[in-house]
Amino acid sequence: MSILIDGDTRLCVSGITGREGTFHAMNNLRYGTQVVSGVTPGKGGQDVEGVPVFNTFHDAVAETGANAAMIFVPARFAADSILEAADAGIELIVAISEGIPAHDELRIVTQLDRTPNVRLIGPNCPGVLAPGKANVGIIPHAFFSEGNVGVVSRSGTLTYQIGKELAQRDLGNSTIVGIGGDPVPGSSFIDILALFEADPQTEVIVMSGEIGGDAEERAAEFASKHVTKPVVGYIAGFTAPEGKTMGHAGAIVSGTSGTAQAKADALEQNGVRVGRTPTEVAEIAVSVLAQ
Amino acid sequence: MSILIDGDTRLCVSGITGREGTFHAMNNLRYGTQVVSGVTPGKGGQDVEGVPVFNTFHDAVAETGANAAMIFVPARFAADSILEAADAGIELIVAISEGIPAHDELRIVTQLDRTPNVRLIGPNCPGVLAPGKANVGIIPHAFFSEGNVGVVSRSGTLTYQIGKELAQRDLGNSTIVGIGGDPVPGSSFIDILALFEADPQTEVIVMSGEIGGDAEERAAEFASKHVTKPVVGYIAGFTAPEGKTMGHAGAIVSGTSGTAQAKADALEQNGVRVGRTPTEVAEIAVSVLAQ
Amino acid sequence: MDLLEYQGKQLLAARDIPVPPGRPASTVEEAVEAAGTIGYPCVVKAQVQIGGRGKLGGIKVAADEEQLRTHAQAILGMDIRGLTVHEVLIEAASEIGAEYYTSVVFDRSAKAPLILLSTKGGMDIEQVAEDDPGAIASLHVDPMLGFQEFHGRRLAFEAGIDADLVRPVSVMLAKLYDAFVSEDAMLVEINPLIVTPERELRALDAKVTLDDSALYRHPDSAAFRNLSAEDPQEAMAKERGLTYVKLDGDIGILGNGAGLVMSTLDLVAQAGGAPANFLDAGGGSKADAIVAAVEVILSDQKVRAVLFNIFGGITRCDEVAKGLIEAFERVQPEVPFVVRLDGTNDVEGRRLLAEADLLNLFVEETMLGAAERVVELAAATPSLEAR
Amino acid sequence: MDLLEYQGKQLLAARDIPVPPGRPASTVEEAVEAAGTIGYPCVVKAQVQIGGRGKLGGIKVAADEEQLRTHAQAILGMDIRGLTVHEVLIEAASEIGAEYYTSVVFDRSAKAPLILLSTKGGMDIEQVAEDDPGAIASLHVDPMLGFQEFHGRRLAFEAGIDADLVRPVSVMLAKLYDAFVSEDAMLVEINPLIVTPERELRALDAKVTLDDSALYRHPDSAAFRNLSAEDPQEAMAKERGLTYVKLDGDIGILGNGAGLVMSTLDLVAQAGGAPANFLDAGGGSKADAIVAAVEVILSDQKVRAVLFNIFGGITRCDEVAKGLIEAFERVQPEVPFVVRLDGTNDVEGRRLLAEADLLNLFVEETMLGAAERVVELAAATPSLEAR
Repeated sequence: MSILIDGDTRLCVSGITGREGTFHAMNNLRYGTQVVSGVTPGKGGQDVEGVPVFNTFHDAVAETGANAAMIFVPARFAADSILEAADAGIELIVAISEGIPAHDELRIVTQLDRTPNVRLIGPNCPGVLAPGKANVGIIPHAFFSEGNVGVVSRSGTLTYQIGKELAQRDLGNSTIVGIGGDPVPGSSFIDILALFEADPQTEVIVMSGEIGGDAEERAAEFASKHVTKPVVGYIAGFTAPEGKTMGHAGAIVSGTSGTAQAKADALEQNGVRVGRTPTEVAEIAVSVLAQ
Repeated sequence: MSILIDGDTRLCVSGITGREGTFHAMNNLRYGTQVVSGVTPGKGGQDVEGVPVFNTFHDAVAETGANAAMIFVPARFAADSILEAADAGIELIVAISEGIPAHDELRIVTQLDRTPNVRLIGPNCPGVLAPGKANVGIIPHAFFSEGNVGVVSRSGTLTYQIGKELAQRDLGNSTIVGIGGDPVPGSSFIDILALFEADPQTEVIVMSGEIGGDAEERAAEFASKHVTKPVVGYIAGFTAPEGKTMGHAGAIVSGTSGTAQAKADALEQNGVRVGRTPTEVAEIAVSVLAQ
Repeated sequence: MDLLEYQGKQLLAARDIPVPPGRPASTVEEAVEAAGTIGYPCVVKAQVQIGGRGKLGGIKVAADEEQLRTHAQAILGMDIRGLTVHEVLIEAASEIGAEYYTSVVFDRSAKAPLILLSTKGGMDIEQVAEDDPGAIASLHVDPMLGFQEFHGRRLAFEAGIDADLVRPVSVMLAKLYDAFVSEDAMLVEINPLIVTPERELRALDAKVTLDDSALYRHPDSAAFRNLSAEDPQEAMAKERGLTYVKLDGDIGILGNGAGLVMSTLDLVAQAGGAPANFLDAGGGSKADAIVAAVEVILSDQKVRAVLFNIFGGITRCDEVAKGLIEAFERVQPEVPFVVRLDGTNDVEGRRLLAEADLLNLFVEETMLGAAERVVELAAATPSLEAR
Repeated sequence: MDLLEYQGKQLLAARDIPVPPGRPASTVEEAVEAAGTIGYPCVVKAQVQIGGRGKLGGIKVAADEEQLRTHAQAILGMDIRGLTVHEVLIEAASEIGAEYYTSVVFDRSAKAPLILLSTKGGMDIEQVAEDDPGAIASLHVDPMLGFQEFHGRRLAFEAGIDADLVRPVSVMLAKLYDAFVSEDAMLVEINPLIVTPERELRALDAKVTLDDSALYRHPDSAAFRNLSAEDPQEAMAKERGLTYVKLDGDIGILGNGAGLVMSTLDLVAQAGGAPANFLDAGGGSKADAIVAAVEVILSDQKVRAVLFNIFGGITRCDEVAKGLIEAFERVQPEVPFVVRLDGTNDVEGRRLLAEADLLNLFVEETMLGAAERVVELAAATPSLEAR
């Protein structure tokens, strides 16, 4: 059993007629994901390689029973598209788009937190991959096979790196979840840890964090109280200077809190073993599973 | 057992230093209600006949353990005061103030609906009276004694009239709740019906409605499905011309829906006996209880 | 408060919603002057807030000044379903490509603003709703979230707006919603919203209802007046801060609290009488307010008898009695009064009335009894009109 | 984007928050001219976004033109903790009755704006928070509800604002919150917010950080520049749309994805090296972007070796290889490059690199191996500076 997505996921892609949108929608489709529809205002009635396109999410849901959305539109339109998907009754929204203004993110996340039965992953994330079942997003599936390691990460390519290191040690994944590096992510480490804890397929959880904010510290506390499965941690950004934004808007350090060291310490104090390199993370996962 | 208020109610009065505020706060206090504090910005540190006054609800809650609020400030300040009470953790807010703009009401009611553990009664209502236990508002307690009839009403003086008719027939009340006649009341008939249904003291429920909106129709449907106790209805406004606002902003009729006749029909179709005069309402209550 | 067409259009225009050039006029000369600045052909539109005024001759096109004078002369002062036309709107004539309908309504039962959009504009929307409900797209807006772009798109696509107008219509709906919220409106309706041959949108009519309780923060709107809708008694009551609605009967009614007053009307009707008005003296009615109320009630010449039904809560019955005694001194009413006082200080109130021993004033114990008594008395009394 | 003091004040003033009269100047003559319009005494303030500039000589009062010239001369071009002063703010001197502190911060961990208010202004607020946490009143605002009047009152009463200023401070907080949201700010801080002897409020300093992602809807703010904070490499990278942060070391780093790049820096540091920069080539890096990135990295004269760490997802490794080959042609780098390509089209990418047979370019299989290799190579290579 995977978390968030599986063979029953019926995906509608917002921005399916764009170059990147088409590319990844088709990629997800070829992987076996049920890509049932797309949304592009004004292109309703067209299709993208057989996938019907609608003007609105409401039409897409009504006509194709979509229950998940992937948001691929430019930042300027992404917040609106997310709200539209939620309003149309979509239960899982995976927002790939990056560059959504922080205040917009704050509003949509607050709004969605108050809307029952909807979950947002991202924005500014690589999506969710359940190897062997479905792929919603841009995670290159080739490196991942089905297995018992759940991965949750703020960063995309770093996730792939960790995934590859696991694969080289013959470890597969239940689900890989990129929660994104933005200031106000729709889902937090804690949300995903709770899902992995409840997922029978997952036997060990890898959690890859980075400097900035206190999401990792909170997750560490949560893990020690509510997660019985072993958690292996990784934190990027030990070398980051204070007060500088390193790419992800989230990754800004101010004072001592939010530094890589503070996060690694918090994790270890709460029983999470922390690898200092992606390689070491994979090695710890192997040893934990061998126990 | 009463609903909403009882001997454990710890009341904080917003606007306690105003003339009307002082008058009714003291009235409620003399009735036996625990009036523990008041709020008037800038008058923190003063007291009103021994009741301490604070600058903010937060201070009042922290210092006096207030769990209920009565809002007595002019309409211009009432919406803000309601939000402040909710923010400070007050669980029951009884808003007497009338004339709050409809859009403000819409915003505060929507906000409070999304805030757990807070209930608003009113605005533009006479309050809540639990005979023998507590009085929060302006309902003249002299006409009401303790008993087994729960009363919920959109109108103030009409409630007193019905209460007196019941009293003349030796019927007392578990609680009298004025939900107010504004366009967007914080609590609806349905909310109060559900509370009366769960209240062991209440054996019959009198529901007094008026023209406009569809609150009575909805309540009728709710009563037929979820209320096992007998409900007696009254509707004011058979003589009202269409399209005219009769005092209460709520009491405007447009088309056939929302007319007194439509409401009375809806109630009767759902098993609620409707009295055509306050006197008849009391008579029905007597006969229902005699069964 | 219901705004007149031109007042509503001023509100819309201030929010950048396009309306045809126009100016109100209350005399023929003003109309000629307005038309001079607007140009011919222009339209003369009766300013009454009522549907179907076109069919009743309240809208005419004038090709030149002569026609304009004729039409303005005919329409000003006209009676349209009981409303007198005090003003006309002189407006540039518009070429109409298509007619849409749109509105934002305060939907209290859904606790949210409701937006409607239809391509079947220019007619009675309730008729459209009945004949072809699919022709009206509608959705509720979460009041905390507010209007979002997707709301506009969804409405436009669902209503079947032409492709080239989906964006302009969406943008206009956003402005309309903004006007609705910012102006504290209970209703903002544009019918028809026309599409010109140049594919531009234009509000050809506007129906705006504002929330009276919010007028304090809209001084410009509060200054709007709608003379056509003002009944003389209602205007008088408004000036005195009373909630008064004129009705057709001959029994004047005063009570405290809207529900109680409505109930009183019903009881009078059940007793075979016909209420002349609804008058809520409100909470905490003081003597002055009672005097003012009596004056308003009696200014209606049809009134043959008056019923006072007071249940004191905040209102103190002794205050009401004092007001009534004072009113009798000042007004010296010629019609009988039935008074029922109950609640706070009722004993004192009744004592004061008994002491004053007013001519033609009858005290009743119960509401039912009072209603029956006043109907009897009215039947036995000629109206002021008749005398 | 961190605004300079005068830019922040312009933003605040536009929202009706009082600031002292002032004008920026980037030369002594401009300063004199500014002071002429403002009058003496005035203050010359170094425009660098850093605390404690006063103690470092960055703020001086000028009683007359002579003093102004001296101070402007001294401050313009000054180095304050590594930042060069390119502009000064010439501002009317304010009489200070009391100094408050206030700010609105984007608190991502609480998912809500956080407002702070304290009567202990004029000093380092983090120090106040440590020494006397009770002196700072704070609360979060529900982002859907927005700032309410009670928020302002509560902060003012809790902070112990003088009674006569509770209302003015509350009103000012409402404006500050409005500025924070409407301008898409991550931080708006006024320290000190002074009370003049006339009991008026005035923002004596302003620290504003705007959200870069939202600049597209704030063209005026996007045009603000902060020359003092601009490192030449960072400015160059920004022009080319790259996310680049200058660091102190000598190993240039390029990767795709912020997390992977940070991890790469960490691995290089663990291998004993010192990264010269953070450069995220981003998702879907195309050949052109790679060429631009190489130019930016090499424009730092300290760089002795460069590490390319690519894990292709959206980014295709063959595109990266093509870009690298083109960059080598154009730039002809004199320092060694270590390249690790993995992920989408990695085989093709490595094939292209092998075919091109570039001098000084070393391909590594693993991220760890690549980090170790680049550290070795850097140690063996003199920097451009040294050559």
